[in-house]
Amino acid sequence: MDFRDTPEEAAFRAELRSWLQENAPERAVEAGRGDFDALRAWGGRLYDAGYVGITWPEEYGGRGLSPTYQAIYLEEASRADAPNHPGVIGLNMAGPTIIAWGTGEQKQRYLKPLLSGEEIWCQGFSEPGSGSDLAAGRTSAVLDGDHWVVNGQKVWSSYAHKADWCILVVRTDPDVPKHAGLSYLIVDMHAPGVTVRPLHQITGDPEFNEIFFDDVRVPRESILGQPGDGWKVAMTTLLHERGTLGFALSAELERMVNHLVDLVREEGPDGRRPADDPLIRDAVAREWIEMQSLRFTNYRALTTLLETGIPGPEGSGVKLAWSEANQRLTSLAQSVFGLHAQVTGEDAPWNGFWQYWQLRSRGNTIEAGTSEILRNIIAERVLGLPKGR
Amino acid sequence: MDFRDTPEEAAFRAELRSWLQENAPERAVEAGRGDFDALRAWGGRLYDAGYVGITWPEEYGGRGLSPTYQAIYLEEASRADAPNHPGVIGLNMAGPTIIAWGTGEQKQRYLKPLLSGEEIWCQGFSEPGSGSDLAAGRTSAVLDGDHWVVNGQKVWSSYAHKADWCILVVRTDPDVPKHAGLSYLIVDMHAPGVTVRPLHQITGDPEFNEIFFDDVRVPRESILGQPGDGWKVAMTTLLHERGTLGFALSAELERMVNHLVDLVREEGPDGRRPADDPLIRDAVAREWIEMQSLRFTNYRALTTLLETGIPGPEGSGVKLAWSEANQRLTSLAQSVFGLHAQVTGEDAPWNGFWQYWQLRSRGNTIEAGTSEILRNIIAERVLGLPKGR
Amino acid sequence: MDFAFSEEQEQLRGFTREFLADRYDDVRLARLADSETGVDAEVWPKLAEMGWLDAELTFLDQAVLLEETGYRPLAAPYFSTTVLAAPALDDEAAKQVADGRLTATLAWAEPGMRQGLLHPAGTSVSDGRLTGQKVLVPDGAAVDLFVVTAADGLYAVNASDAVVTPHGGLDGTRRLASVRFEGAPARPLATGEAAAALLGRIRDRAYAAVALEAVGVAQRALDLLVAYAKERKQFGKPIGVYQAVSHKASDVYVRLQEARSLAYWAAWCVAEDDPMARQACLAAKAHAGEAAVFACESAIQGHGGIGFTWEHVLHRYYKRAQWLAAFDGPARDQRAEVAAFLLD
Amino acid sequence: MDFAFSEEQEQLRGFTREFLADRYDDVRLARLADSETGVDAEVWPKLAEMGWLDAELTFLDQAVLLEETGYRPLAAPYFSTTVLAAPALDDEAAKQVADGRLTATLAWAEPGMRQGLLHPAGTSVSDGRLTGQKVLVPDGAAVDLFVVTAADGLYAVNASDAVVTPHGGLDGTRRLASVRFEGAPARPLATGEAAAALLGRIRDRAYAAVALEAVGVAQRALDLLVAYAKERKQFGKPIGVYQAVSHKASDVYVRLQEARSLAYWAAWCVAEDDPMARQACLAAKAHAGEAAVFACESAIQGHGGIGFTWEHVLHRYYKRAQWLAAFDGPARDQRAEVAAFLLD
Repeated sequence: MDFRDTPEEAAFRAELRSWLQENAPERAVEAGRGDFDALRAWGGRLYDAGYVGITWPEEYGGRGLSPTYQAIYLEEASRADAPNHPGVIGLNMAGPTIIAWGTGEQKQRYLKPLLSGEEIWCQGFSEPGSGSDLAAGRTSAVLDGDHWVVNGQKVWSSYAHKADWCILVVRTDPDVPKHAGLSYLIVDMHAPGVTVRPLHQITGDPEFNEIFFDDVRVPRESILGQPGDGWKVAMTTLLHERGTLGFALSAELERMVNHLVDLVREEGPDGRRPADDPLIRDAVAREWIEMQSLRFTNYRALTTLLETGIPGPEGSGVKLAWSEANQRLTSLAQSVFGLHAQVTGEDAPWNGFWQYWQLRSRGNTIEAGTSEILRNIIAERVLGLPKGR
Repeated sequence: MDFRDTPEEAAFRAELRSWLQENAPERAVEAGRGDFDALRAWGGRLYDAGYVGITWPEEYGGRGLSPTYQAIYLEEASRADAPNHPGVIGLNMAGPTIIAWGTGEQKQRYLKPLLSGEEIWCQGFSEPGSGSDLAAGRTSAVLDGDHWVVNGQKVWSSYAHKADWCILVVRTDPDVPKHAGLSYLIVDMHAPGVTVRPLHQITGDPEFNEIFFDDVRVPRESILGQPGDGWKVAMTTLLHERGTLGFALSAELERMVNHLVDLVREEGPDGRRPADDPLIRDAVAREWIEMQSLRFTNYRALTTLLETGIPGPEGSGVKLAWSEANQRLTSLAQSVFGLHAQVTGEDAPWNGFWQYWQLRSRGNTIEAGTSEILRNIIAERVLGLPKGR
Repeated sequence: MDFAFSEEQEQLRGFTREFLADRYDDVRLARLADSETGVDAEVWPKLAEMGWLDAELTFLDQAVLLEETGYRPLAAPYFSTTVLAAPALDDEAAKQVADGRLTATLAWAEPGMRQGLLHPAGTSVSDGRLTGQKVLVPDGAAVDLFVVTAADGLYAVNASDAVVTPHGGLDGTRRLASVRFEGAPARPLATGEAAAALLGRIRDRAYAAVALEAVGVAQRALDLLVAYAKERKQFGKPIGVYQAVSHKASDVYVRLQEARSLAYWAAWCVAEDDPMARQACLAAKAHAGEAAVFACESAIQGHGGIGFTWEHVLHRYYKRAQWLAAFDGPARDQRAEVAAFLLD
Repeated sequence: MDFAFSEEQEQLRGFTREFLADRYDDVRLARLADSETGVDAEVWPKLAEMGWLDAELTFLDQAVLLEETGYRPLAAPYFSTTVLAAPALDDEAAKQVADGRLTATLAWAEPGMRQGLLHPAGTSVSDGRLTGQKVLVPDGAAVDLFVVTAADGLYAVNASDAVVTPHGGLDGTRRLASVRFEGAPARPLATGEAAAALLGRIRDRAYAAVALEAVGVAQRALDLLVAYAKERKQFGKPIGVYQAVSHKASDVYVRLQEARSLAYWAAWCVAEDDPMARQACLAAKAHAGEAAVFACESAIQGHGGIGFTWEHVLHRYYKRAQWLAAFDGPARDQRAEVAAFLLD
C-alpha cells in the first residue's frame, strides 16, 4: 500500500498541473449555459496536449497509460477548476463500446475525431415509456436493402442538440423475448428524419433532449456487434459509464467542497461569517470527510482494476453516495444565503453558482442509473440478495 | 378549533394532577427491572381512584368518559413521571377485544380484574417462523369433547411470565386458506402444559417471552367470536393496540424530552454543560418540535375519533415517527457521556437510565408492527398505493 | 379540546380549493410564473369580492386560505399584504386593504446587517422623511405601500415614493425586490416598545402562515407523487408497488401530517394570542418548511427524469418550498430560538 | 499509487480470521463477555507466538489484525497494549510486550476535567511518585502496567501500585476501570513537548485503530444481515427481496466501503507518518464509528425480534460499535477538529 505517486506519475502530475495553469479557460458557472464552441476548442487543446483518451490504445489516438493517470488527470483538472471536455458521452460511453465491439474500420473512423472534440456523440437509450427499463424500449429498426430504417423516440439524451453521432439501442426483432430483440446502431445525427427537441430542466437550461426518428436510414454496417447483440453491447456501455465515473465524481465533489469552504469563510450579506456557526462547521467537515471517503474508495477500486482488469465492487456505491452528498452540500450552501438564495439574474449571490448547482443536483439521483436502481444492483450483484422484481 | 380544556376537562386534569402528586410512586429507572408486586399495587390504587378504563363502559368497571380524558390521563401521568399500569396488554389489547367480541359472561368474568390489575394478561400472536405474518401461524387447537387441545409455540409475548390469561391466535382448521382457519382463544396461563421461557433483550432484561403449549386443554367456550373468526378478532386487537397507542407514545416522548432537557442542562463529568453546545441545542430543539408534532397529530386523530367514531388516518404515522424520534433522542443523550456511557452498574451515569432506554429503543421499530410493515400499511391503506406483496 | 375547523371553515376551504384549481391550473401557473411580473393583475378585486380581505376574518379562517394558496399558488401579493403588512396598518389603510384598494408588504432586511425580522434596523426617519436601503422585500415590485422597519419604529411609505428594483426569482410568483428610500414621506405606525411587540406578533403570524402554505405545498407534492406511482409502470408493474417508492411516500405522508398538526397549533395560538404562540410558530415554521422541501424532493425523485423538467409543475412547488424554508432564516435559526426557551 | 495490502498481509489476514473464528465463535464470545472479567486469560501467549506483538510489525500489518479483531472481537487487552500504550513505552517495557510478558494501557481521563486524549491532565508527580485519579481506563483491570498522563509528561506505573476499581461495561470484552494513584512509584517516559507530540501520535494511531475495528464490526453486521435476508422468509418470500431490507443492506455496504477506505488511508498515514495523518485519522474515526453503529442498527432491524435478544450475537457487535464511536468523544468532536483545519 502506497498512496504516493511513482516518479513517473509525479512527473505527469507536475507537467499537467503547470499546463492547466497556463491553458485552462475559466469554467462557466453554469454548465448548460457555457459557450459550446469555446468548449469544443478547449477539447481540441486538451487532445493536442495528450490529455484526452489517456488510457486508450495509442493506435486510436490514445496514450495507452494506466487508469492511474486518468485519475490524476481528473484530480488535477478539478483542482484547477478546468472545464470538462465537451465529448463526455463519446469519451465515457460511445468510445469504450466501440473499442470493445467495433470493427477495425469503425475504430479508425470514429475514435480520433471523438477524442479531439471534432465530433460530438450522444446516446439514445431511454424512451418515454421505459425509463430505467432499457429492454422495454420500442424504437424500431427494420432492414430495407442496405439500410436500417429507424422509427421511434428517445429521451434524456444530453448533447443531442450538438451531436454528430448517436449510439442508439433499437428493436430489430419484435418476435423474440424483449432482451433478445435489441440491436445497437451508430446513427448520423445529421441524417434526414432526425429531429432533436431540447428538454428544459428545472434549472431552466436545456441540457437533455428528446430525439425523434422518422424513417431515418442508417447504413447496414453501422452496427456494433451483430443484430440481436444490442443488450450485451449496451451493458458494455453502461459498465464503462459507471466504471470510469467514480474519479470524475469524487473530483467534482472535491471542487464543490473547495467552493463551499470559500463560501462559508466569506462574510455574508448580513455581515456574518457562516464559518463561525458550529452547525455549519459540522456539516462542512462531514462533506469533506465524505469526499475523502469516495476518493479513497475510488483508489481501492482502481487498485483492483489494475490488478485484475475488473473494477472492484467498492466503486459501485460511489455514484450513489456522491449524488446524495452533492445534494446535501449544495443545499447547505444555498441555506447560508437565506431568502437571497431565491434572487436570480445579476443580483444572484455568487453569480448564481449555488442556485444552479443546487437545483441541478436533484438530477444526480436520477440520471445515469437512479438511486433506486443502483441500490437494487448493489443488493443483487454485490451482496447476492435475491432479485425483488 | 379550541385546544383549551373544557371546564369539566380542566377539573378532571386538576384533580388527577394533585392525586398523582400525592400517590404516584417513583418510577423504576429501568422498565423490566421494577418490582412487579409494587406495580400491581399501583395498578390497584389507580383503579380505585378511577383512572383505569377511563373510556370503558361503567358496567364493566370503566368510567364511560370520552377519549379526551384518557389523553389527559396519559399526559399528566407522563408529566408526573408515574409508572404505567402493569396490565398494558389487558388494557390495550385483550380488554377492547373482549368488549367488542365477548359474550356477556366473558365481559363479566374478565374485565374488572383486568382493570384492577388483579389479573394480568399477555398475548400469543407471533411465532418463531412467522414474525409479521400473523396468518402463517401454526399453533393448533383441536376440539376434543368440551375442550380445545392446544399445541405449539408463541414468541415476543411481554408479561407472559406474570400473566394469568393469554389471548391466543390458533389454527383450528388446517384445510382452509390460511386466514380462514384461525380462531381466537382465551387461555389460562396456569393450566397444565403451559410453559413460559423468558427471552432476554439486548438490555439484559427479560421483557418478552416464549410460550410453549403442550396439550393444553382450554374450555370450548373460551373463545372470542366463532371458530374461524380468529383473523377478524385479531384485527380488532391490533386496531385497538394502534388506536390507543398514539397518546401513550407522545406522552412517553414528552417525558423523555423533559429528561433530555434536564440532562443537557446539568454539568457533565468533564465540567462542561452539553446545553452550551450548539449542535446539541439544535438536536434537542428538533426532538421537542417532533414531540409537539406528534402530540397535536394525536389531537387531530382524536377529534376525528370523537366526531366519527373512527380514529383519523393522521394517527397511523405516530408510532412510526415516535419510534425513530425515541431512537435519535436516546442516542443523543448517550453521546454526551462519551465512553462513560459504557459503564454499567452502580457507576453508570444517570443510574443507567439512558443506557437502558437507548438500547431498549432499538426494539421500538420492531415491536407492535415493524416500521417496514407500518410503512406498507400507510402506503396501501392510507395512500391507496398498490400492494407490493 | 377540539382540533377541527368549523363547518363554515371547511366550506371556505372547499370554495377556495375550487376557485384556485380553476384559475391556476398547472399550465396557467407556469405561464404566470414565467411572465414579466409574476402577478395575476386581475385577481385582486375577486379576492375582495370573495371576502378574503375582510378585516373580520379570524386567523383560523385565514389559515384555511393560506394552506390552499400553498396547494395552488396564488399569483398575487396576498401573503405580503394580509400577513406581513396588515397587522401594522392604521385604520384608514386597513380599510383600503379590506376594500381591495390597497396592497402592501413589509420591508425589513438591510444589507450588511443581521436580516431577521426581529433584528434592529438602521433605517432612520427625520422630519417625517425616511431614508434607507431595504433588500429582499417580498412582492416588493407588486404592491402600493411599504410598511418599513426603522430604528425607532414602523412607518408606512407609498411605493410611488420609493425606488424599487425588482429581482428575478426562482419562485416566479413570489419575487423579491430591493427598495431604496431617499427622504420618502413616511407615516408613523408604531414606535418604541409597541413597535417591537407588533413586529414580534407579525413574525409569529408570518411563521404560522409560512407553515400553512408549506403544508399545502407538501400535500400537492404528495398527491402528485401518489398519482404518478399508481399510473407509471416500470418492469411491468406500477412503481408504487416498489417499497423504494411506497415507503418514501409513507415518510412524506407522516412528515406532512406532523407539519400540518404544528401549523394548525401555531395558527390557533396566533388567533387566540396564546402564551405558547412564539414557540408554536417557531416549531411550525422550522418543521413545515423542511417537510415541504422533503416532499417536493421525494416527488421529483419518484417522477424520475420527467419530474426534473421545466415543463412539469413540480419544480414550481419545489421553489416555493425553498422560499418558505428560507424565509427569515433556515430551520436551524428557529430551532436555536426554541432551544433558548428550553435550555436557558 | 497502490491501495492494496501486500500478499503477506493478505496471508496474515487469512490466518487471523481463521484463528479468531475458531477461538471466538459467537457462543464463546458471549460466554467471555458475560464472564467475571471479560478476558480470555489464555490467549495472550498465543498472540506472542503468532507474532502479533512483534515490534517489527508495521502499522499496516497491525491494521489487518485490528480489522479482524473487529470482525471477531478478541477478549484481551490487545488494543490497549499495542495501540494505546506501546508507542510510549521505553525499550525495556517494549521488549517485555513483544515477548508477551507485559500488558499495558493508557490512563488519561480525569473527573471534572475535559476528557479528551489531548486535553491537559491534572495528575502530578513529585519525587518520582504519582498522585491522581484516572477514569474510563480501557482494560484498566486487565493489564500489568499503566501509561499515565500527568501535567508534565507521561509516566509508567505498575498496576500493582495502583488502586483499580473495575466497572461493568456494556461491551463485556472491553471494560473500563477507575484507577487511583496515591504516591505510586512512577517512571518517566516522556516530558514536555516530546510528551505532547507523543500523545498526539498515540491519538492518531488510536483513531486509526478504532476506525479499523469499526470496519470489522460493520462488515460482520452486514454479513449477518445479508445471510439472514437470504434465509428468513416472510409472506412466502425471503425478506431480502423487499427493498426495505435490500436497500438498507445496500446503504450499509456503501457506508462500510467508505469507512474502510478512510480507515486504510488513516492506517497508511500513521505507518508513513504522512503530513495528512491528523486529518485522515479524525476523518476515519468519525466516519467509521458512525458507520459501525449504523450497520449494527440496520442488522438488528433486519433481524426483527430475534436481533433484539441477548441470545443473538448482534448486540455484542452493537455495543462494541458504540464503544468505538464514543472513544475520545463522539464524531461531532472529530468533525469540529476537521472543520478547524478547513476553515480557520
